Amino acid sequence: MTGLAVDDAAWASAWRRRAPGDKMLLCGGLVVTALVLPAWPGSALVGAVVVALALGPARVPARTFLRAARWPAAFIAVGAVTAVVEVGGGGGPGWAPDAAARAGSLVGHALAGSAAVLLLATTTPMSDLLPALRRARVPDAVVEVASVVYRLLFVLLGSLHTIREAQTARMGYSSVARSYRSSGALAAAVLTRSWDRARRMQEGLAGRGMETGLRVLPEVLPSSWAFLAGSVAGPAAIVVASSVAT
Amino acid sequence: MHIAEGFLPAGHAAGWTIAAAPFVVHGARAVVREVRENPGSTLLLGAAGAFTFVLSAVKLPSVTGSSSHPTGTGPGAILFRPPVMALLGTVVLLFQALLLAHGGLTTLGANAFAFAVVGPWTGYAAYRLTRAAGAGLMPAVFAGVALADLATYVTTSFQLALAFPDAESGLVGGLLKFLGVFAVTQIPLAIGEGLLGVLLFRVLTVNARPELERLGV
Amino acid sequence: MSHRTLAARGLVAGYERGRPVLDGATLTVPAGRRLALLGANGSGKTTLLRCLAGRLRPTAGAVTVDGQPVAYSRAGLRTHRQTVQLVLQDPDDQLFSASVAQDVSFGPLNLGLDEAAVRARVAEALHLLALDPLAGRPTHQLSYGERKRVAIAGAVAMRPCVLLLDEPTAGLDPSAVAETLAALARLQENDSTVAMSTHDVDLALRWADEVAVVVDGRVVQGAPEVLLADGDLLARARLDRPWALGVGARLRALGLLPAGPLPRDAGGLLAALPPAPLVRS
Amino acid sequence: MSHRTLAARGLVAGYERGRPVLDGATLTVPAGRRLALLGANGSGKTTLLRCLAGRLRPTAGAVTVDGQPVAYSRAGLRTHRQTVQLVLQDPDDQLFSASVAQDVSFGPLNLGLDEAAVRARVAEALHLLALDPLAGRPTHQLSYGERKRVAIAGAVAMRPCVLLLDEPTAGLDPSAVAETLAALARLQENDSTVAMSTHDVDLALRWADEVAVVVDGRVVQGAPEVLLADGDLLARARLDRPWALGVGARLRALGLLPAGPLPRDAGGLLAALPPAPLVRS
Repeated sequence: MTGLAVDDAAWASAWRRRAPGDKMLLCGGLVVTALVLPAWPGSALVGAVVVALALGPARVPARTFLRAARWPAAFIAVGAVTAVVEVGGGGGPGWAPDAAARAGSLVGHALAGSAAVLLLATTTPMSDLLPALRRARVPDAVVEVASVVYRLLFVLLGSLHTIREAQTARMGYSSVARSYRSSGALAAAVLTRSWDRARRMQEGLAGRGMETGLRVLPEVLPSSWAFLAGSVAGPAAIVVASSVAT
Repeated sequence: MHIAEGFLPAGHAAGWTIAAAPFVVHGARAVVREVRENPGSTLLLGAAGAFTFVLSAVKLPSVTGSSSHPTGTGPGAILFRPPVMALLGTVVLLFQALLLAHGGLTTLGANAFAFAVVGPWTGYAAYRLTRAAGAGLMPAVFAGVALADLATYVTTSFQLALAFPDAESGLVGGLLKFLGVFAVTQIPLAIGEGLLGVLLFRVLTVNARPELERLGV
Repeated sequence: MSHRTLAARGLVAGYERGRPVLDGATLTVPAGRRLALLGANGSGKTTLLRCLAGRLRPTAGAVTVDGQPVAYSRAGLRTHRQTVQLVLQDPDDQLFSASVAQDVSFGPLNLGLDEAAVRARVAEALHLLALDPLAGRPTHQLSYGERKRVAIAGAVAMRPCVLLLDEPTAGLDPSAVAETLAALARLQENDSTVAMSTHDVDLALRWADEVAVVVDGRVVQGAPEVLLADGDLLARARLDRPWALGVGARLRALGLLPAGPLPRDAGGLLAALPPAPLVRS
Repeated sequence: MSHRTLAARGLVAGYERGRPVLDGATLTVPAGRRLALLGANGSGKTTLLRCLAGRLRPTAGAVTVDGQPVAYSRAGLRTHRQTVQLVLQDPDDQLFSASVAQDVSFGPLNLGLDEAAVRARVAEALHLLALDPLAGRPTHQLSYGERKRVAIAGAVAMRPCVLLLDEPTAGLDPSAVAETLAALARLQENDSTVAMSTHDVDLALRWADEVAVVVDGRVVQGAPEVLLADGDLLARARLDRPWALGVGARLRALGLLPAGPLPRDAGGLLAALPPAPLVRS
């Protein structure tokens, strides 16, 4: 499959049929909570709640969630270490006086925030989120371009993988110089494919009456009062718990 | 490297969002105008955005054996111009945040400023200046694409330094630290992305001359 | 929606290296009958379909619906597209939306229908193509055969009087071909006239009421059992003779088949042949 | 280059929604014989071919060449790729150079051959695929069938011992199918063992020395006239019975066919049937 693991998880999630607005409220609340509370215990609580929600009721595969979290984790680790290393003063680099506390705080906020965004990403397909942009007064044309990006992404990723596989089989990546030449040809092939696709799609859609835009009827995903209440109560409870603890 | 969700203090995240906004809005206006004049361009612009996303998934072969990914915005800046790339780049960053967990939502503004504004504008400026200096297409493409990559990471380093100045030496020290970690290591990769750009355009000049002419390259 | 007769008279269209792909093509898609458009790759089948669907304006000749020529004005084309829909071979050229139901809703929305009417059309089209279980699935997770049927559903939701399909069975396995043909039969019952292009002569013989063979930029139209037995025509068109006609003719000459039209497929042939004698034990 | 025996034992590979696509697949591509790999879309034919070509590493089981298991090291894969080449179905995802000759030269150049050797290989591959007149043409100007043959030529230029083809005839018209099969016959004579996947049972019956049917993640391999007459197996594999076997069996029961293997296509059947009685004038 040429699918992206996070996208596959979103379409298969137990929360797929929940209203995107509900999930945005929940995850947005958790992101903000993770950012504004002290890392201990606030962000830690947020992180725990997010992981519990993702692996529990939302039924996101643990493997997908953890693998996706590796990317932000790598950045956060490198970034946090760099932030707390001290280069000024004499005697070369050393740790800042409060390095451990600062790094801990930075890592806590960032990991919890990233996890909360990942919860949204692994439960809500892009195509459910884009209509929300329209409600946020982003122009239709922009939302439509974004939705075409989403569809063509998979078509082009499919081409990318197949072409690269064909090049590899014909020894196209057997040295650095060959790898460069193959990658250049690969990029060019994907770009020209994307142009051809767009042109042919244009004809296909004109045949279906396209005149001004690419309007489609979004699915009806009803909002749940219980979920909304939980989305407000959860972060609020974390705020209370955090302030009691500190 | 995209700045991860939650890494920037709230004030910085908001500040960079405000800084990127005019460029992205300007790009959105350009896109709206283009689509109003020619409805079919929605598909071409979507294809350009999808290509930018996919280009950043191409593994950049590196001499050291490890490999990294290009930013993907340099060729787009030359082909589709920086205003459009400001918007497409932001859309791509949103997709990267939500499909690949690269970057984040509160840090989208900061990342957009580096990847979709400074990178494409620097790259495009380098491309135009190199051409104006009488150089051929390929040296200009190399300069444009490599500098778009490098400028992106210099900007990221600056953003991080501003948020986390060095305890002793302040902003300058912080900048040196983050440049050392995020930009200096990027120099070979920027050269790599420049080379990839040249190879890409070399194939395009043979395979897709009419398209290049239409895009005014 | 009702069956309509779509026709082309003397079409000249689609220049390639200085020569027109179609050079005086005339054909009729008779209301309510199944027409198979046969031709080798590159013969001009797709060009002809694009002309019929109003996507390509011929440089000479006319396309008519129930005898009325198509007007190539904005309004005329709008009307024509509501009457005639074309589904191209590659489904990825037509599916632009993330989910199946959303994609199918595109056409009806462009007709300016209200939401309830659009939802009804989407449900109807998905049902006719037996795609109901896939309504909420993402387009990019579907198999090739499923994507082909979604592309057809997108056209069907426009409720066309005539539905044209370019190679709807190419690349499909036997069970997917059977599903597609069953869906086309439901469409025909639902008052859409269906025509398809193919280079599969066996399929054309067993499916079509009439065939039209594209050869040298022109079209020869007639009954399947006549045209597909015409060795000279088939050779010019670079097509094979359907096995059932060759084998059937011999078996008839051998006195093994009853009078009447020759069987069109293996099932028909086996039914028409005398039963196997009982094996003595 | 010489015929080699490629085999797979107990392959488990290609997870899709938690279940492996292949789950204990075992098959042999015997040196110098034509193997047709049959299966419905989505049955795992392509996954199996990708494993055999070393493109996908199975999670269990082994791929062997003349009994030696493939090593999944850099060097091992390099050797394997020179032995086994795979051509996928869609030529557009395999052609990436501007002109036909350039595209075909990609592999030989990567092998580090000198210019003269590369030219010789390109000329040989183009000649085997009957593409010589197209050498200088841009790939995007070719017909679909021609592009498919160029993709094959690109693999042939690597001089593989075993050439695997995924649906080489899908979407081709009869004359292009005939050209492709003729090219494959030349390759076989030129000491490349050829195997292809298809869901066209009639083609498999007339082309293959052996067939391997992919069903429920496993493979059943045997003689075409045996496996393709096995109604139970074909139903499980969602495939049709070739018409020639059904019709042939009935005609044999009717005493119209001589002893020996049943004819495999229309030509063979007509040759085996008694001639038509002379028509009295």
